[in-house]
Amino acid sequence: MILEVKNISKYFTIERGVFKAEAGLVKALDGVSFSVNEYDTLGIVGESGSGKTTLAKIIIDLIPATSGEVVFAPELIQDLRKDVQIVFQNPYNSLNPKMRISEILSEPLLIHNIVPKPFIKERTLELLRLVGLDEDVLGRFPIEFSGGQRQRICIARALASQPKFIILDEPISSLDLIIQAQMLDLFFELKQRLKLTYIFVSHNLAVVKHIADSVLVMENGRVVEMGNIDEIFYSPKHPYTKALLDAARS
Amino acid sequence: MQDKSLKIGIFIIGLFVVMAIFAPIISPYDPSAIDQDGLLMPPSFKHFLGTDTLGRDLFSRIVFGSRISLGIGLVAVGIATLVGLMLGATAGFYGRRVDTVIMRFVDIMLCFPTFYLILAVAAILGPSVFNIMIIVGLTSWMGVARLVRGEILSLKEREFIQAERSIGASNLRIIVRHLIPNAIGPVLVSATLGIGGAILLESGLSFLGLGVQPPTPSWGNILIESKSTLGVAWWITIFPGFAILITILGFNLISEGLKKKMGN
Amino acid sequence: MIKFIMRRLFGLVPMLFGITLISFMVIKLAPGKPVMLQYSLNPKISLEEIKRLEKIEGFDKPLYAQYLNWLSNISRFNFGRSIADGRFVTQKIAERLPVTLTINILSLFLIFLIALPWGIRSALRQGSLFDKISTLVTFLLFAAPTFWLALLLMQLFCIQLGWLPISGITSLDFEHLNLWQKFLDLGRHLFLPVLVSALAGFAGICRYMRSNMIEALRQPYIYTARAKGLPENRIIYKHALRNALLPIITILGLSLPGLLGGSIIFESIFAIPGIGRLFYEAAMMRDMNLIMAEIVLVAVLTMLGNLIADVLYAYVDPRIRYKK
Amino acid sequence: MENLLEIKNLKVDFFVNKKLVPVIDGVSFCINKDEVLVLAGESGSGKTLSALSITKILPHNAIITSGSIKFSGSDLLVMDEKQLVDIRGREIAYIFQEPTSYLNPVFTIGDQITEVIMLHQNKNKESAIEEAKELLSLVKIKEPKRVLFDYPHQLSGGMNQRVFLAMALACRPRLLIADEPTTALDVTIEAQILQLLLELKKTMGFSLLFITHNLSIAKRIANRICIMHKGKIVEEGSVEKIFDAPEHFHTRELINAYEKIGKL
Amino acid sequence: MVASFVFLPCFFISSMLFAGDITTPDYGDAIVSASIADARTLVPILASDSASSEICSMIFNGLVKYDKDINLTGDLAQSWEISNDGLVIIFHLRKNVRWHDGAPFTAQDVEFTYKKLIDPNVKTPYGGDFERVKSFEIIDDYTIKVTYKEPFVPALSSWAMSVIPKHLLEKEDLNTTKFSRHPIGTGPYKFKSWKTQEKIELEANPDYFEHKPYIGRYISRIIPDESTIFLELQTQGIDSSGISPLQYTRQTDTPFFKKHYRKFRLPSFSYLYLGYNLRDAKFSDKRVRQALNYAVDKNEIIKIVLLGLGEVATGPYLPGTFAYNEKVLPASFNPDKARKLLNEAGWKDENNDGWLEKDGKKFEFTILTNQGNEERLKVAQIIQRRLKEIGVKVNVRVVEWSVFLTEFIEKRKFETVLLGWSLPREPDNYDIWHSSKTNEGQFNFIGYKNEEIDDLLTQGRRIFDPEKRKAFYQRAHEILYDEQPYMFIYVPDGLSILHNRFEGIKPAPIGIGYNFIDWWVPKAKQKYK
Repeated sequence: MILEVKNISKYFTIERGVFKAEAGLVKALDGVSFSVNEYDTLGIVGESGSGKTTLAKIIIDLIPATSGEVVFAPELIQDLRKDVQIVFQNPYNSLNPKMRISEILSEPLLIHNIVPKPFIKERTLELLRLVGLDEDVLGRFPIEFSGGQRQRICIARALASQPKFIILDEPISSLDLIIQAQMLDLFFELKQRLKLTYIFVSHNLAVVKHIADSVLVMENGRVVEMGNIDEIFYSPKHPYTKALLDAARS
Repeated sequence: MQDKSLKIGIFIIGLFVVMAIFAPIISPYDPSAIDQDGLLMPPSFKHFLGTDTLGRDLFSRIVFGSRISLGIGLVAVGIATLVGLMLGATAGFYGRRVDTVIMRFVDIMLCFPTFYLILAVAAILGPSVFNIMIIVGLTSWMGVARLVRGEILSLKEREFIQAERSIGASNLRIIVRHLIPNAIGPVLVSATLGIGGAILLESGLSFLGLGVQPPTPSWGNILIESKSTLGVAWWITIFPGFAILITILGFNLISEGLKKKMGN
Repeated sequence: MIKFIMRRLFGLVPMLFGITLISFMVIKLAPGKPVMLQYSLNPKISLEEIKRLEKIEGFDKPLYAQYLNWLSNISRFNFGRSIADGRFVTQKIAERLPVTLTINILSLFLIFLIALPWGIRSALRQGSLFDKISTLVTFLLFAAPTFWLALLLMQLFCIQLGWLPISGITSLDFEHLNLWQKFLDLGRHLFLPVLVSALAGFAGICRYMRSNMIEALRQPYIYTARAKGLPENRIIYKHALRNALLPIITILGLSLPGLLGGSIIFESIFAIPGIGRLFYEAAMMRDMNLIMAEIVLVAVLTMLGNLIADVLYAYVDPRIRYKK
Repeated sequence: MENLLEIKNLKVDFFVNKKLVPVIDGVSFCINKDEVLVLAGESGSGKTLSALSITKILPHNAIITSGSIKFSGSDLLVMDEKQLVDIRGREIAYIFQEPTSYLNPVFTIGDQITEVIMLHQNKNKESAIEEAKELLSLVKIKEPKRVLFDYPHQLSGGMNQRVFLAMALACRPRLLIADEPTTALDVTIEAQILQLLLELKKTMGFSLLFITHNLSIAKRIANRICIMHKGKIVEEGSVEKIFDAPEHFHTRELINAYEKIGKL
Repeated sequence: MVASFVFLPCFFISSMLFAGDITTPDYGDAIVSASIADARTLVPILASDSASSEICSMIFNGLVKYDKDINLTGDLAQSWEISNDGLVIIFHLRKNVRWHDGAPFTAQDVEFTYKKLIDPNVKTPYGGDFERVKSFEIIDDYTIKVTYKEPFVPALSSWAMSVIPKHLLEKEDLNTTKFSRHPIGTGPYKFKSWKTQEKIELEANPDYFEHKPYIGRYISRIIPDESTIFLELQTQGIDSSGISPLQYTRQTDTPFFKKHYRKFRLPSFSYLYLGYNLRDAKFSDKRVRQALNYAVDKNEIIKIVLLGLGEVATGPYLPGTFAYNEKVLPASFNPDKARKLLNEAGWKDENNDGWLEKDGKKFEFTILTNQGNEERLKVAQIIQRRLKEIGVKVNVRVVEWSVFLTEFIEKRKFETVLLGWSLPREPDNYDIWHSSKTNEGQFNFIGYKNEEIDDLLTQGRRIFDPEKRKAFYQRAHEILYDEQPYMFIYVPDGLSILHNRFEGIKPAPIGIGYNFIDWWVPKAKQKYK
């Protein structure tokens, strides 16, 4: 068991209009608990506003939780920033437009000094080959690439610090179908080769069915159902899961 | 029109910078050489732009004046941009209490009558060129601070910053390598506009007798001296005013070009 | 709404306190004592005289005492008297306000009257000759030093053409004119000052309006408007313009302090009895009460300006006025 | 079945920094009365642009270089602006992808709907409001009276799309062009909107040009499908032909990806 | 600011002399004059700035005044006697004088003015002369007896101070009274209106004790900018104003000006000097000061800065008055002599870098002057260039007026200052040259000590006999020019311009304003109602 999430909640206070009057509390996450086993791929599904992205950001400690605890197995994960990485949804937004790809990829290598300085270029080439890109990518700026290529660069950056656990927050939702298929194959292959554990967040049930081992269904900040692929897709218990499946199949 | 305006702007400013650097070579006369018999002579072959009330060659004075006016413009805006960048970035990045404190300080400075600050400092330290640069710089950074804060606030939410944080980059590294390079664009645009403003401020100060002191020529004080000879010697008023106009036009064109270049 | 405004207004007090304290100290520490200036270097005036006069004015007390005394006075709205002529500071400012206000309001009105349509036109015909020329003109106006412009315009209109009077705001036989002639006379006197100060502000607003309009025309809802089969000018002047005008509203609020600011250079060239000149002389003479009154005035107006700008914007933009 | 709209050899270029870049490279297709034609393809394949060029509501830097668009006999490309204005909204209507950003944020829903009714059917304000209320209930919005006074940002994506539908169908158009109307919505709401769309098509009898990248939707609602790729129609045919016997390699690739992760 | 105002000619000195005239003058019209600054207060005893005192001189009268030949003559006082020991002055007042509000003018008013002048909580700067009065007695309504502690020659001229009405100001606090903006005086013009920073309007006083002034209205327009004043002249917007040397020589040569205006070149009552700080070792040696005097060509300065409109100054006395010693001639421009004198004083160019040195230290000093005065700045720059030629390095620093006084003059923190003194008609300048007047805040800030000068000055202000006074001051003039505590530079000409529709102007040593009430404008040429 590589990760255990205990009773995580997250409340936002919303201000009414510009007059900043207190107007109420939004329960983005309300007592979410689950655990993930090593080398497993946990799919998290739910509609927009169900709190799945907030959950992802809390797990990787990008935003603080109001209450509850995120515990990584100490023997597997020593440094959160090195061993756990995240890939975001919008490729156009996740790369610093003013930096060349070589600099973007060398950032994590420098921060965690994975390799001594002279070897950085060579290691970045390896990373690019890992995600199916070639050398002439290094000297160019993010603006010069398509959505799919950019997402591959984000993955390469995530792999730079040799993580054991990667959270994929709707990684392929903004890409075209064919490219989505290719990316899923890439995720699958990387998981085997580098012995990774994934959390795969998505609103697209078909994609989750294809890649995940077990699934967590969320609605308005609460976990309505959890189980392996077959239990969820073929014998769903919770009415909300059933409604999701019917809508996707109709 | 867009890349053209940048090219024209750089050409104009380049011209003036060259003029400022090679002033001693370009100007035919010593700018403070008083010529008893050459008082108020119209533009002629001997004096391209004519002479002033003390018989000094106007062309040389404008050429040397470019050093002061450009210097003040660039250095003052440099100081303002630097201070604005630092305070704006800190306020934008750390937010909450730090942000409110810095922003309230900005509001106070905005309400503060900079005129008296300039008066007080000019009075204490004497209105030397250097002091003017500092005063103008220290009283015009508020705009940049607000601009940078706005930029940083919007950039902070962008995913590539969260990605940097997730790979373990320190706050300082994020500010310096990621936030500021992306915020510098609009800052440059407003800075080039600010240079025009600083030059105008210097000529305004000269009008009040607080600007650069007459032994050293600046476009501002040449213009002020020309006020009393408006009817008789039109050239002393026209040419320095024209020089200021063209320089500020040059800076505006650069800022317009930068804005367009940054736009796409 | 009211709660928000009250909170912002209460925020003013500490700010005001901060500004006045810093200003008081800076001005007091700046060298040059007020009394000395007025009777300076006149052989008939001996040193003892000057010491005596200083005691009357209370300049010999320590700094903080003077500040606290000043603070207690203004809490009772007594801004004290001017050193120059012993008259109430508030009276001296009020005397100069109407002129400065009229000129600034007129020039603001002129700016908005011309700059807005001009900005819109150059946005609609982007890249056309008109747009190129108007950009050049706005740049030139933006770059020209105002007093240089004033001097040249005076030379042209008042001397060469002789259409307009040179300075002052009323001609000498003003009392004998009837109402309409009075109005005309005032108009002729104020024409140049208003024009020059409008030219200064014109460039900024024009550029701002142009970029807002271009931005609005690129928004997705313009496609919808066109798809609905609306005629072109309705798309522009109803759908796009309404959105482009929103940010202009905030400028109205932010220009409030500007209304009461008089440009010193401007007023001396046109011999206009405005606020700018009053404060320049006060500064030169270290007329403390007058300077502090001005600082309080400017500070309050700037903060009110920001508040009005926010409230105005919130009121005008439905996205802010009505939350989900 | 006599065809309502016939597009022949349509070519559209984009004006990108002084160079003309072809985006639509000779597209021809037709829509028959009461038919649902789906234009499917990946992003950047030119499907949206083809739809927009039907009534020439192209972005300012796009130009139709050749081709003809015959709508029940008359060629729209030849018409001048005045004639086109009568067609738009009355004969041919559009609904777009993000309803909230395609509705004007500073006008109420009521304003935006009555505007069309009053313009095309020159009715006065009261009767237009009445009709707007009917339209809103037609698209199954619970309290139409309240919604009339709401602003777009106050309604959910789904609700706004229903409003958009009401506005588009206000003048009983003969052709409705829907450009990825449900892509931005949640799965459950997407299903409701599609169902509403088909119902209205039956009751009001308009033909539908549906643009999407989502093949499962295409399969569910289309009579005929055109696959677009890099500005060309690479394949056209009935649902069965496209899904069961794709000929063009791109279509095959699409169908494979669909089989794998496209459907449940 | 005050010093620079002095440059403007004050030709409205209130000396009114009745002069008959052949053609009978017409009443009416108005004269519009321009002033850079607005008056501050119209309570004469508080008015220290020149704008206020100019207006007060039209509305009020003192007991005595200066006539056209700069001699004291009677104004509100018909005549006066001075006791031979110089301690007592008895004034006989005019009888038929009325205040503008009709109330009669009596000795009570003079006593009230005197009391207010020495009243500690009245903010008047002029109390000094009147504190020397031992007793002030009213003999009857029209006779006053003033006794002094010790003989004080300037006492008589101090009674030129305007008299203020007792019946109106008795109960008022002079510092804040409304009177300051609505004055009631005895003078030739009554107050009509004052629009702050715009214009002040006075109208002729029909029952003025000499005669009703012919010009109906006197309007003073406030135009803060000199070039705007000149533009107004070009459109006949104003009738009279002071003008700069440049305007006098070049800008008013046009046919327009010749047709509509008349120019006047009169002595201005001021002189420009470079004061050395005598405590500074560099300037303690007289030969050094004389050398610097030789090294600077005063005529060149006058030619460039005043365009020839001025004379070389040789001492602190008004040319043409009894105190001025004609025999003292200005030193010629002689750089070689200057270098010789400097060598004698030990200044040589040891490392021949072009600058003189003495025991290692370069001869370098700063000329300090006040901001806002273009002429002085030009003079400083010319001196700078001339001294450079004899190896003396000069820096020029300009400082804002108030700082100039408090930080430099008062604290004696300067090497040289370029300033001007006004030359009152009364030659007594005890406060500037007497060695007792050197401590802080006093006007002998250069620290000049000379026993003979001290003695001459003390005598000069005690003995009334003009012949004796003449000898004292002429001797003082000789010593001062020889010792060169100041480098005396020039006495500028007072330049003014007046619209030529005014008749009855007779230029005199004191200026042209002394007979202002006799000026008149022929009906045909009258411009204003």
